[in-house]
Amino acid sequence: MTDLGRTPRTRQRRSRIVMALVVGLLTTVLAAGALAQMAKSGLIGKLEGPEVVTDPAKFPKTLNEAPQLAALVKAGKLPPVAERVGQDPLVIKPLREIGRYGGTWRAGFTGPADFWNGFRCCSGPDHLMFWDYTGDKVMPNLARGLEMQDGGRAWLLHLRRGMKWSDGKPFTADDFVFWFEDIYRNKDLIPTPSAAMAINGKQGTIEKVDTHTVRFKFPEPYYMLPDVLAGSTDLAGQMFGYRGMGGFAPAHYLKQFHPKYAGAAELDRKVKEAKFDSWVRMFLAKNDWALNPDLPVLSAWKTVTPINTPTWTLERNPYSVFVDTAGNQLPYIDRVVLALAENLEVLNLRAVAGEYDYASRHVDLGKLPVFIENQQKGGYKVYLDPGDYGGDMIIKFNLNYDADPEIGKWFNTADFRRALALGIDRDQINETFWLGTGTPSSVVPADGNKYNPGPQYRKMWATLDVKKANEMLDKLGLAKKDGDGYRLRADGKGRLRIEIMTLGGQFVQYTQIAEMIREQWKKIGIDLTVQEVERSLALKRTAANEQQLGAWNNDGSEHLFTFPLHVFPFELAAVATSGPLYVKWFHSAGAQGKEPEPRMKELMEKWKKAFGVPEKERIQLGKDIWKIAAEEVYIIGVIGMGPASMGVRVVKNNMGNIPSRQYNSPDGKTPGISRPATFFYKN
Amino acid sequence: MVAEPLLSVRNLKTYFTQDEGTVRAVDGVSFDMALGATLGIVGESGCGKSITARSIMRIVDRPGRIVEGEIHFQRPSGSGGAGSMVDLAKLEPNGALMRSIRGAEIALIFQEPMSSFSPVHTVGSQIIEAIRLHQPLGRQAARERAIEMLRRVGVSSPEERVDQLSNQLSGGLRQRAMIAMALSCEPTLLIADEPTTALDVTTQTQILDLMRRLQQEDGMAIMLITHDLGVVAEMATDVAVMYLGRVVEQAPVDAIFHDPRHPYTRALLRSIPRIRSRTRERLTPIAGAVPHPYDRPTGCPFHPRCPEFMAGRCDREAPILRPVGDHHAVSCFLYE
Amino acid sequence: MAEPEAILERGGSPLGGPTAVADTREQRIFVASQWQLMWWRFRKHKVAVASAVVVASFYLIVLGADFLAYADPNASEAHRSLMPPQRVYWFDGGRLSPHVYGLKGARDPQTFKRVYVADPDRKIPIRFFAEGFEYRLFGLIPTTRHLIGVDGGADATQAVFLLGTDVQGRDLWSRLMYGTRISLTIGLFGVTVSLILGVVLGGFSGFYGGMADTIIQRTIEILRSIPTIPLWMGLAAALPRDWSVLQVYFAITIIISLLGWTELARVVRGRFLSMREEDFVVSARLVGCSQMRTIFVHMVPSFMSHIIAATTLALPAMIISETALSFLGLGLRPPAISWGVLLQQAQNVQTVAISPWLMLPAVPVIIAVMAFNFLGDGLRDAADPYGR
Amino acid sequence: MLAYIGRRALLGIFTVWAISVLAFAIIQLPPGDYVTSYIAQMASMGSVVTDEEAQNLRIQYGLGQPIYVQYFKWMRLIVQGNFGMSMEWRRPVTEVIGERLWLTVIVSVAALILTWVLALPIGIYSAVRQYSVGDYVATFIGFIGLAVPNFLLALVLLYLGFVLFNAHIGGLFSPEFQDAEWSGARAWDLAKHLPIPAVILGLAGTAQQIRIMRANLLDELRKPYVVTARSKGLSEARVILRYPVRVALNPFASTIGYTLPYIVSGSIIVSLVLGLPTVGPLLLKALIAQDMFLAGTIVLLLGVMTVIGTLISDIVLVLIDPRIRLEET
Repeated sequence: MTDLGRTPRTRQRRSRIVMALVVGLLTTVLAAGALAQMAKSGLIGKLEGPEVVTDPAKFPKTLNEAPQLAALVKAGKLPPVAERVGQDPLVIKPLREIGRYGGTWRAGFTGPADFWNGFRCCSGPDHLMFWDYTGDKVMPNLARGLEMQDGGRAWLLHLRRGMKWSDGKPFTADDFVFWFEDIYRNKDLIPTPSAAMAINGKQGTIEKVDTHTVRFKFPEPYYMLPDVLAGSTDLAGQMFGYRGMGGFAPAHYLKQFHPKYAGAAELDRKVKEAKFDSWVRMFLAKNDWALNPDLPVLSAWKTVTPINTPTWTLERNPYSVFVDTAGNQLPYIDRVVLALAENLEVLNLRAVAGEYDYASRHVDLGKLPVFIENQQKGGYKVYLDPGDYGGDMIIKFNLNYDADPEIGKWFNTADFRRALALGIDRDQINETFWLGTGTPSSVVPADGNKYNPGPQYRKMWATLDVKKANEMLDKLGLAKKDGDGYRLRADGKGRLRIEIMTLGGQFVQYTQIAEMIREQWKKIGIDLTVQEVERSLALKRTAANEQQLGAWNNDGSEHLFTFPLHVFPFELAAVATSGPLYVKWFHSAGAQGKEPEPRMKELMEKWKKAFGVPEKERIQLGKDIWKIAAEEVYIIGVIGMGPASMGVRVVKNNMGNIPSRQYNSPDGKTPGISRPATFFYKN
Repeated sequence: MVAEPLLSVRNLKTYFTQDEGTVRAVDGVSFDMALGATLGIVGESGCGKSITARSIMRIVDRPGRIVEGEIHFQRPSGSGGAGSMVDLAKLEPNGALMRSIRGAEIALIFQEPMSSFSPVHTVGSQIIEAIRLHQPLGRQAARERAIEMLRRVGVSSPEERVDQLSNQLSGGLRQRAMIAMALSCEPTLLIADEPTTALDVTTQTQILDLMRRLQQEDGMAIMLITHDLGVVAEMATDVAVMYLGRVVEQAPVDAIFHDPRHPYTRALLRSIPRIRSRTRERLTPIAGAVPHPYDRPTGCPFHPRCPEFMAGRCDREAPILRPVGDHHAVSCFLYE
Repeated sequence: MAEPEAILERGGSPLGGPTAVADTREQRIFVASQWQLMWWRFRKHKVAVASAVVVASFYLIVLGADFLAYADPNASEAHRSLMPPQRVYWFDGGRLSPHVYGLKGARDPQTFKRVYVADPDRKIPIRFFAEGFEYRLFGLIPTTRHLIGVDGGADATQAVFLLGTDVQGRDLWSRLMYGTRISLTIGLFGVTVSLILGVVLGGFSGFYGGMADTIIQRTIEILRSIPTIPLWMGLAAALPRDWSVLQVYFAITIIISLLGWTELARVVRGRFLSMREEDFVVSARLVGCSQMRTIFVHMVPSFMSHIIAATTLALPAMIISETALSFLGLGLRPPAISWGVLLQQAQNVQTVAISPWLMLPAVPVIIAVMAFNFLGDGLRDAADPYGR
Repeated sequence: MLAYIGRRALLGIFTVWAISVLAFAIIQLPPGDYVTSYIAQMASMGSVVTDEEAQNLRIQYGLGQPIYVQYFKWMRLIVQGNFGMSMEWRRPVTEVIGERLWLTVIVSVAALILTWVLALPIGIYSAVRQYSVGDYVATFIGFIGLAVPNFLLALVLLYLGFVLFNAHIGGLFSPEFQDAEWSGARAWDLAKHLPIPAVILGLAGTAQQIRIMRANLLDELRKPYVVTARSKGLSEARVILRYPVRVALNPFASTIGYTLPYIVSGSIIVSLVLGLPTVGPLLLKALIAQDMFLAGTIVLLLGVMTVIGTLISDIVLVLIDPRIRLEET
């Protein structure tokens, strides 16, 4: 080196020392562990949210409304707010403060398939009952109350007096009867009755008691009904109207599209006019909350330009029954505009650029650094809402796999499953794909969850222990290995090859993670093949029992009973299955399919039983179910309680009543559970 | 012969320099042309006839260029005083002066009558363009001139032809049209490069007659480049025989045909059916073939094929063109 | 004609009706110089020559991918996720001993980026022909030698990452080497297929003309009227998705070439048409050569060159297509490694914003496409001076 | 001449028909149908679709019948000017495509024009000055466009647009104009969004065009009529421009037809990345969701556009090249 070279070199050295120090610091931080890190980052706050006020004493005496509505009232185009809301408003105590009216909530969506986007943000939520912000407690919502009778065989649903549809027509028991008799029971509209309306496979009924009282009746005790009404089930309100579900429907409007009320000829004409292939298609389209602007709704906002246009716009429902504690009719925000984003990168980049006021759906955890980096520029703040479910990523063993008996045999061997679970280096995966924000975990839900069986189950069979894993596999009779160190099949048909099926383009990068696991399982001599497929094929293969391992997440499983399909084989149409034959067996009450092994059977029995017992017992059953799940490892938990799916929240600084952390769950319609109707613009 | 020639080429050398080597397409050509005379230039294909012509027109394509020599051309009295001489070799190929000479005072017609007109422009427009380029005429006037020219060259109903595309005309007509275009500006020198090669015999004679007639009318000189000695015999007053880029013999037409000196000339004559020949004598081809351009022989380029080859002489030094009679010059050691 | 080549042309002159002896000799000159001249003309095209070298070296990479790679392209390691390319220090205290500094990395709790800092005290020497993972050179000779490597091996702290790493901490350089292998062989394979299709159909339609010609031409026209991407998407989507990577690999190339042949066919046909009329072919026919002989002895010589040129020009299209398909998620899929796959994984905001080096695979794509194009042009220009 | 154009038109119609078949086939290729993918979608959102429900859906959508039957049903609809219902968008296909088609055309044409503006001069120059430095530089620039993977380029430009100019991310309209009525303001807004896509698309096509122009011109430059023109004493520039270039333009014009599909195809990818409201992303979604009428119609329309493009170029060719007029009439 020349003399010239020296000075820069010394400078380099100095800067290096500094950097070394930085690293030292960082490593200690890392040692302090993920949680400490989160705390430092301040991205995860404490769980909080608005509350429903049930004590009439605390109800506001007078009601106010948005200025533009007031103007309409003055103009005589709209009845006064008191009339519109009715005698029993749904009072919500905003998280922090009483907000101001006005503003447009800008967000993005990805097309007509993305209707959940609107359900979650803007449908009210219009459930009859709904969760409080902890996601554990069921509170009255559209219904004023739910009263158990006859040991859970009947439930009285009390509606709010004077409550109206968005077109001003009263919302009464008739809307339930219409739904039940003319929609739910119409074979064309609903070919298969819903499990939500049944207890132990026996269907219930809905009947009118009086204008404001409805009775659900079931042949056997159905203690679970409150949760079912609160959760994202077939009785979850209008959002499932597009499938003819919901529990109620605007009779006065829909009758004109129903053959029973509109004459066949007349209806036929309408169908032709609207270019539909059948009256069923048309009816369902008309009953689609996201698609039909004319459909009377009960949600805080209503669709004005439908989801199948470049911008899905919703505007305040003038008859909204929601009010804040000061008597202001909710929502505060006038309009919600969801602009079509042709692809997720564009959507995310728009969020980065601060073009959205509130975004969590489709926001990619992998881009977290980019979001943080641009907080100032974009004028937003990033929050993380880790889910309460145990698996942002889980791996399901198809226990019914029989195309290759050897493989099937191993899948049904608990220790084999456990060994594989021990072969996964979850810290690596967490660091790489969750940027350290997740928690290595078994499938059991967060410790706070009421069904959580106890802390010891978090790490059960969910730690990296290559040595033990190898021992277990050797013991099972898989000791022989080939030249490349992979274990050989017991039947001498060469290497033991296992295939995992993943889906691309999801919130979690299953394929890439699976690739990493493939590398990790080399150390325990397991040869994994990663097979990325697209949805419809995945479905075909799971239904056809062709899947070996399937990667997915178990979000929703924190509500074990209303969202069971990732806890045990419950649903045929699943992108990852634990055993299609078990599903058949379960639903046909043993008539078809394959009888599960004892413990699985036990798990299923407990689940069924829970619907018919009081909450206390149910919680115990829930704990037991999770215990079995964790011990038997039917499903490998990889990373849980992470923000990967819709847990990265980007919110403009000028938005008010934003929780620093919210309950992240499809059953809670997050952010619905934080009552977006109470969000507002500070300026 | 006039004292002062219309065109006198001196030691003209046009080379194509390429990576493969240098092709001496024209390698020291010298000859004179008198006003109104007709000089026939003969030789096998590729002996440099065409390049010579193009060199005079200064339209040699890249990478060819004139490396040496002079091309003295006497401009007609009309433009720039009587007999003002210019050395074309010194001019800028695309300079204003050269362009004002090219097409106006020296015109060119050549082989491919099929493709020498633009396929997408009417014949007329192309002639008119030429006319208006060199003469102060309006559209209409130029058009009439073009029609008149076409009539002169014997194109029937020129009024329609003028608006037709070249590929609507027969080969003969096209060549006539070419001539019309070439002569439209009354050049003093017409270079005809194999004008009839591509035509059938009858058309050939028609075209040749036409050219002769026009020459009598306009009195321009014609440089007739051809490999067809028959044509030369009919048309030319003087003849220059070229071989591998050199003039090996130049003489009045009779001298060439009755008293050829250069062995190559003799070989040439022997290789064609003699016009007006009584006795039936057999044709003898020239032994061997034209050498590859990149390995041209040392000394006299013809020596490998020469019947009178003098070892130690012809293959060492290159002979130069020296007079052997009045207006008769040969480059061969036999005549020293 | 002004072209010096014209001097060779024997047509027209009534002179020197060649003797038998002369004939064979000239024949030789003629044939020889056909290629000789092509080579001369090609040489003139300096860039083309350079491109030829580039292309050649690319295919050397294809052959020696695993030798040039120094890390297992699939070996992932969280603690070296998204490492930027390392700086190589060539000298150590004046004497040549290329080395890199060991990197310490951690995730910044504020920005959530992984931060790496070089530790000057830990020099990691780069060894040439070092030991590495085992592979078979040219698929034959088992060896563990690699062009470069370090003593440490897989250990995260003891490794060199010339081009940095991807999210999973896999070495980009090594992945690039393997990607090159696949992408360029796909190109070759694809081109061969469309070459066969193109030459056979094009030749058929050009040589025989008539009905066959019409049908083939219409087919081409229709194929070309369909925007290629949807066609790919349809066809690619039709592939059984449970096919192995290898099957997909071949299927994709075939799909690409199914659409790629039209251009070649057009060229071939054009050549045949123009050549049918050329004197030497006509005369060959008149002399009564069999059609086979006509085609192969008389047409092919000048014809081959065009095929070569056209082929070379078809290759870059193949490469681009491969990347495009992968981008649409219809081409090769991980764990296969190809330029397309690498680029597809770089196709996201965080890459552009935080780890731009992951876009490096675009560079070889660009270079290769350019090189093939220039090479092709050079060949074509050389193949026929008149640029037909 | 009319006869000629008529013939071309007929051929075009035949082509369109062939495309319609192909289009339909393409959509039928992937396993399963719309219902399958619909169920998959439901399932991944935790909703249940039973086999009976699936069957119903299939019947309602008229799936399940043999393919050719479906094809003819589709054809019959189209003949009546009704392209059917989009299953996913639950709207008439024509409405769904609506504006997008025109935006596609606009983007493509903008790109096409850009391509020519670049390709013509470069092509001419590099032909006249073959092997000169300029030739190399020019073609080099041309090829860069071809070589750079345009989806990556698009993303980078998108990001830079945000970082450097704080530009609105992607799309062809600013939010306020998203679905406003057509107006001067909206057109201007569109114009402002056009350059990036046009450049990305245009560059990709340029190399091809340069090559064509260059080759044609090299070809023509050797023709004797150029010598003729020169020997008239025309200036070099005039010789080149008036004759060989003029002739070389003809085959060039005939490439319009083939350039268009090339660009439209490219526009699909670029639109995806830039999130342009063209038919591209729509098509991709439709194909994945197996929304057959939508996908089919789009492919068909793109095909038709191409055929029209070809037809136009044929007509242009006739107009500018008298030779063809002669042969064909």
